[in-house]
Amino acid sequence: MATTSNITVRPPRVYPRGTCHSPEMIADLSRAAWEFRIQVLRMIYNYKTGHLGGAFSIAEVLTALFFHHLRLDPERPDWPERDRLIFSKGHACAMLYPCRAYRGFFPPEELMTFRALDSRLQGHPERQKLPGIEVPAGPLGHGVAIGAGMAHAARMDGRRHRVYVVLGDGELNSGPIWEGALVAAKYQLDQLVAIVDYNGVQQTGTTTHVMPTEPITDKWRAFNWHVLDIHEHNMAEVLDALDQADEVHGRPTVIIGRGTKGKGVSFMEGDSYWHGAPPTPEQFAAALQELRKGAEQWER
Amino acid sequence: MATTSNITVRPPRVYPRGTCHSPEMIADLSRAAWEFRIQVLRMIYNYKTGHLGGAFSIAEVLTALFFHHLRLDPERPDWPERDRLIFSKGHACAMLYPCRAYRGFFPPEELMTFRALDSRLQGHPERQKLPGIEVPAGPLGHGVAIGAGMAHAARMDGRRHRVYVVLGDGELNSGPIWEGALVAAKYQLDQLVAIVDYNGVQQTGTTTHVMPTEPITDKWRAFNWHVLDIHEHNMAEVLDALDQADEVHGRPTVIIGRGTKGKGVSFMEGDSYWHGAPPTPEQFAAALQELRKGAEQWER
Amino acid sequence: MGTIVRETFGEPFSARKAYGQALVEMGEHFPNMVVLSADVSNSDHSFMFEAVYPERFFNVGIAEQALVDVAVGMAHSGKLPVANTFAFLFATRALEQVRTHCAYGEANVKLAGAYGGLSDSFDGPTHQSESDLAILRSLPNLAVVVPSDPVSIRKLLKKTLEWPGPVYFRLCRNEVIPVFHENNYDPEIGKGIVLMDGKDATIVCCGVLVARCIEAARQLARDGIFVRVVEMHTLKPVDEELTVRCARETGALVTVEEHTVIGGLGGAVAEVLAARHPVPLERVGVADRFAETGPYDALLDRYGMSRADITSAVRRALERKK
Amino acid sequence: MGTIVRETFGEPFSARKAYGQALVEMGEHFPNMVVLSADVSNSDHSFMFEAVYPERFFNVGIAEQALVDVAVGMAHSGKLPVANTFAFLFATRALEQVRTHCAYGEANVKLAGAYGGLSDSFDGPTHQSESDLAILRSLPNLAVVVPSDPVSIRKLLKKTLEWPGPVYFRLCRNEVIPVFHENNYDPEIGKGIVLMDGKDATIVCCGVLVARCIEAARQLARDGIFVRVVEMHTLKPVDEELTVRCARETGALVTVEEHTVIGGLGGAVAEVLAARHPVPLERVGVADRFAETGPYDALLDRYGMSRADITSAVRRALERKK
Ligand SMILES: Cc1ncc(C[n+]2csc(CCOP(=O)(O)OP(=O)(O)O)c2C)c(N)n1
Ligand SMILES: Cc1ncc(C[n+]2csc(CCOP(=O)(O)OP(=O)(O)O)c2C)c(N)n1
Ligand SMILES: [Mg+2]
Ligand SMILES: [Mg+2]
Repeated sequence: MATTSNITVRPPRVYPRGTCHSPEMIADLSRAAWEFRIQVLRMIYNYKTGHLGGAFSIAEVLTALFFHHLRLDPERPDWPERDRLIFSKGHACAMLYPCRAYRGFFPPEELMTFRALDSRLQGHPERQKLPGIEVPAGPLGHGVAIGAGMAHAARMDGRRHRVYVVLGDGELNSGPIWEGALVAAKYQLDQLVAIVDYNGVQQTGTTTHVMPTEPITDKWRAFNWHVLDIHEHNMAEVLDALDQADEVHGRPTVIIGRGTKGKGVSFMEGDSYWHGAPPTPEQFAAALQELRKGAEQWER
Repeated sequence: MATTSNITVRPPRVYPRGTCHSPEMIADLSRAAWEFRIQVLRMIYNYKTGHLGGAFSIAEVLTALFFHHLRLDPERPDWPERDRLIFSKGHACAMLYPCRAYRGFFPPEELMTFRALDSRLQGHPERQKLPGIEVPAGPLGHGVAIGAGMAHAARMDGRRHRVYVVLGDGELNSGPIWEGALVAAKYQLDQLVAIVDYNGVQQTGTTTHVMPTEPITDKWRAFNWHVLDIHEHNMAEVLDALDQADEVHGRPTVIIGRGTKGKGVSFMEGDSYWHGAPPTPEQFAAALQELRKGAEQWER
Repeated sequence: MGTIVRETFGEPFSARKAYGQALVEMGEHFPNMVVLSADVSNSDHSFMFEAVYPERFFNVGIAEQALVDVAVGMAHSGKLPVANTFAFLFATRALEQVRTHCAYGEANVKLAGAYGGLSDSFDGPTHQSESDLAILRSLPNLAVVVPSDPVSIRKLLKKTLEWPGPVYFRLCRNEVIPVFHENNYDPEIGKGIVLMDGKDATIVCCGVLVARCIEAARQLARDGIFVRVVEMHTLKPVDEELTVRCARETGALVTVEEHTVIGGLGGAVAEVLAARHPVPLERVGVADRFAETGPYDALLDRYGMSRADITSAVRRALERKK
Repeated sequence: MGTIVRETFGEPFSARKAYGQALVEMGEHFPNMVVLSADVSNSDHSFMFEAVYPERFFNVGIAEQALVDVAVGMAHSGKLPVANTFAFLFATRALEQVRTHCAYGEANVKLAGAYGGLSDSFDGPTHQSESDLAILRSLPNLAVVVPSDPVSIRKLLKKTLEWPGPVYFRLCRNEVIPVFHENNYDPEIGKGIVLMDGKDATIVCCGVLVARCIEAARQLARDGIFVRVVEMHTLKPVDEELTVRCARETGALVTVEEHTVIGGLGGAVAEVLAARHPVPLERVGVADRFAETGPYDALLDRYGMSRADITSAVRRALERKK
């Protein structure tokens, strides 16, 4: 059943927080994001189960976080001073796993066990199984409030680490998100940053069709968050926004990352069919080709 | 235990929807709102249990609804064309009961059984017990989504009746409110009107202290509601706002009613202690006197 | 009696497709029926209803609490709402809405819980529902119904819509084995059905495991052990009389459910027995833990619901009779 | 053994005040302890902790889902959070958060459920919690503890904080009767306590009804019926061994709880008996319905938990032994 695990990903370098965003670094990270998409495609194709669309759209953000912005130590996944990543849109974990694996948290060889019996790579992340997973995810709507709790605990302990929460735009339909948003603003938790994968599509259609989200920046501003509005597939914008969020004081920050669900494969882009469907062999081949082109454009 | 039921309330006339808001009508309704406060004070003092603060603040709004704006038939509480009232801040039902009783839904003599064993006037409203109660209330956060369901059903049936939802401002902390707000806006439910008793106090303190609500109009606007901003103890403003909401098309309306928790009794106003505490005999007497003065000022 | 169950089971058929088809069929029977989903209509298959009755279908987005409350508002306005989302979300995220307004407020909403038990196998434990039956069975005024095969889904959905109060209707995500003869299977809410007779012990079961129980009973019969098999499709109100009769007549019971052994069918039967006629009971199900990601059948086997688990539970129950 | 229970009960004392005092005391023992409430700190009495440790107290507003999730975030950051709100809100509104993050994610959060059972008597059925024990007992990995008097609240709160995983700790709103001798009462989570010995039947009880059970047992003793009384303060993990021993030694059991007779203490004991040692069981509690508004004691009596309900359940159980 499983195709053999032919690892093709060349991970990027790790650029510690503070590294100047050189063109080389941007190219390296951008290329890696495309290669991670290839890895994800293979993982989901392997057992014909998993969520492609929302994994593809979050590639640049996760790459930027893991290979540049987050302070982490793969040798010590429970290092108390680590930055926290709450991957609230847990269904898209097919992209989380490669980023963690190539960042050194577990062997990339394990990636192809995704969703198999006995795998540590559960269908949605499980913290007891995989080192570095802060909290389980799957049921949408938790990230902001949990992040608020972590940011608050950090402040109580006088720790400077930061808490990043990755949300879906459909996920913002969910009431608990807004409860968490109020709590984080009340306590002025400026160590907390939420990133919305604003890809315009949820499970059964576009957000316009299923549940309109606009005016999105007004919503967060009215809940007293600082708002940054960027293109999430533009690595330079992602890196800059993460830096800018570090400079905000007295309130949490949300980065609205405007992008495309299924990013990178023309026939998947913007189509909710690809939220949770696995590709056929032909679709797999076609997708692979497009993703390879995407990666190549960043080769230098 | 129970004091004898000395009914002192002189109910206002019923001014059908469309009646011009004459000074006489405004005075009559305003006076009645104060007298209902007296009734509520007696009811809560009787068994030393119930919620005074949030009942006092909603007096004018409920009086305006029951004696003017709502299309109701006390003889037929289940008349299909009736306007619906969803009293989402159910803890304040001590004010709902007198309005319903004096509007003819049940004998005012029953009011003094509030919260007694075997009473139809349960601590929070129960629809099976009391005619005219649309849904139970108590757990906060339901009104908007239930109202959306009712407004939608009305539209499907081509009925023109309207759905009014009364919310607390602390209640807006609750996630389900914002889920409902999104749904109502998606379906452009202009038969739905929410009224927020924006009295600045919740159970354990001011909203500023417990959970800041500002900028409140921005929040609702960002959720695509039409917003009206009024003083909820000014009967003329309440009546006008309800009329204005009838004219809004293509989106639901929220009326932010700025007012005072515990309105009418100086030592209760703005103090969260009076959210749920019953008065001592001395406090009862003092409160009664102030409320009587309030009513008298509208005598003519 | 033997004619309720097919001699040879049918080809596996998608339970959710069977449910979607049944929804469409009911749409014609019940003109006031409306269907709601919370951005999972392609999972729960209510999209099939949407395709035929777009004006009676509502997608409220990823907002399960609003899903139930909107349905409540519609129910109190004369509609007959069927709300759809994952079983675990009714049992947890929207439970306060279910309790306050369906159970206490008696809003006549039908809650169709998709992806029940371990059937959302690849999505893992958060999306599986190991405790939904225990949770929903504990609420006053709410009926709990678990159909088992495509025929059962269709017939019980109709009964559920006719039932005068709120019902939790628990569904499976995957292909299931057609067990029943269309013409002879005639379920009533609140009445268990004797599918096979036997004198040595009784298996009381529900949901997709009914097929496995029949197979287990047939296998035991080859070894000279004759087991009665009862489909208890309604967990609430549970059929007390039939349960007591089985205890009296067979002396030992085994419950089989795709659920934790705490509080669900096993709990319901244990309560009836303790109150009315104590006999040995073995409870087959998940051993009070979360499962994991993997193929559905493999999970059922690994987490205690294999055919061997059923037969050996029967043997243990027989042993305890002595 | 007799010295655990006072010969003469103490004067009624506010259970929530006892809890607030215990919270403050624990604040000193556990420096990493934090306390959260959802705009009901004057109901649940966590305001007493706030007064002493303002920097370790958080009021998240009327947002029970955030309450649990914020506590989860803190637990995973090395804090020991005690989250406070009404029992029914943990069991319903915030249940998905409890299941996903405390039960499945094993976040070490202590959930203190205020106003348990019918104790929020005047606020009525929405605010009472007739099903919380059944609901929370069905979740894997979560312990369920129900203290009964002021001494028990204090001692079990300490054990709850020491317990290595999440715990649901169910409290009462009102004045309760001090039953235990401070020095002799030494509860362990997961271990029932024999409060009175007897050979004819066993009453297994928890919460504020323990006092009534002792009174009932004393009264029955005057009629020559000798009942063992067991405080089962931990519903999960339930003390199976003690339950089986009581079944074996006394031959009939009665459970008494301030909860529906479905799925709670009665359900737990019924399951143990069915699995290990079937004997007659009578379950005293709320008869699967919602209660109403009124004085607390009047509700307990009217809804099936009077002293007479307890003694007659014991008599019925004895009758069934024959
Ligand atoms: C509370 C909850 N409801 C429903 C689901 C099922 N579900 C999984 S993903 C998804 C759509 C998510 O859309 P979005 O947040 O936009 O994510 P993305 O586009 O990034 O995939 C849904 C409805 C869930 N996981 N949790
Ligand atoms: C979901 C929920 N959480 C908590 C409570 C307890 N409670 C009852 S009233 C109240 C405060 C309400 O404040 P607000 O909405 O401002 O009402 P008002 O000021 O009009 O009394 C609280 C916390 C509840 N009834 N429901
Ligand atoms: Mg999206
Ligand atoms: Mg208020």
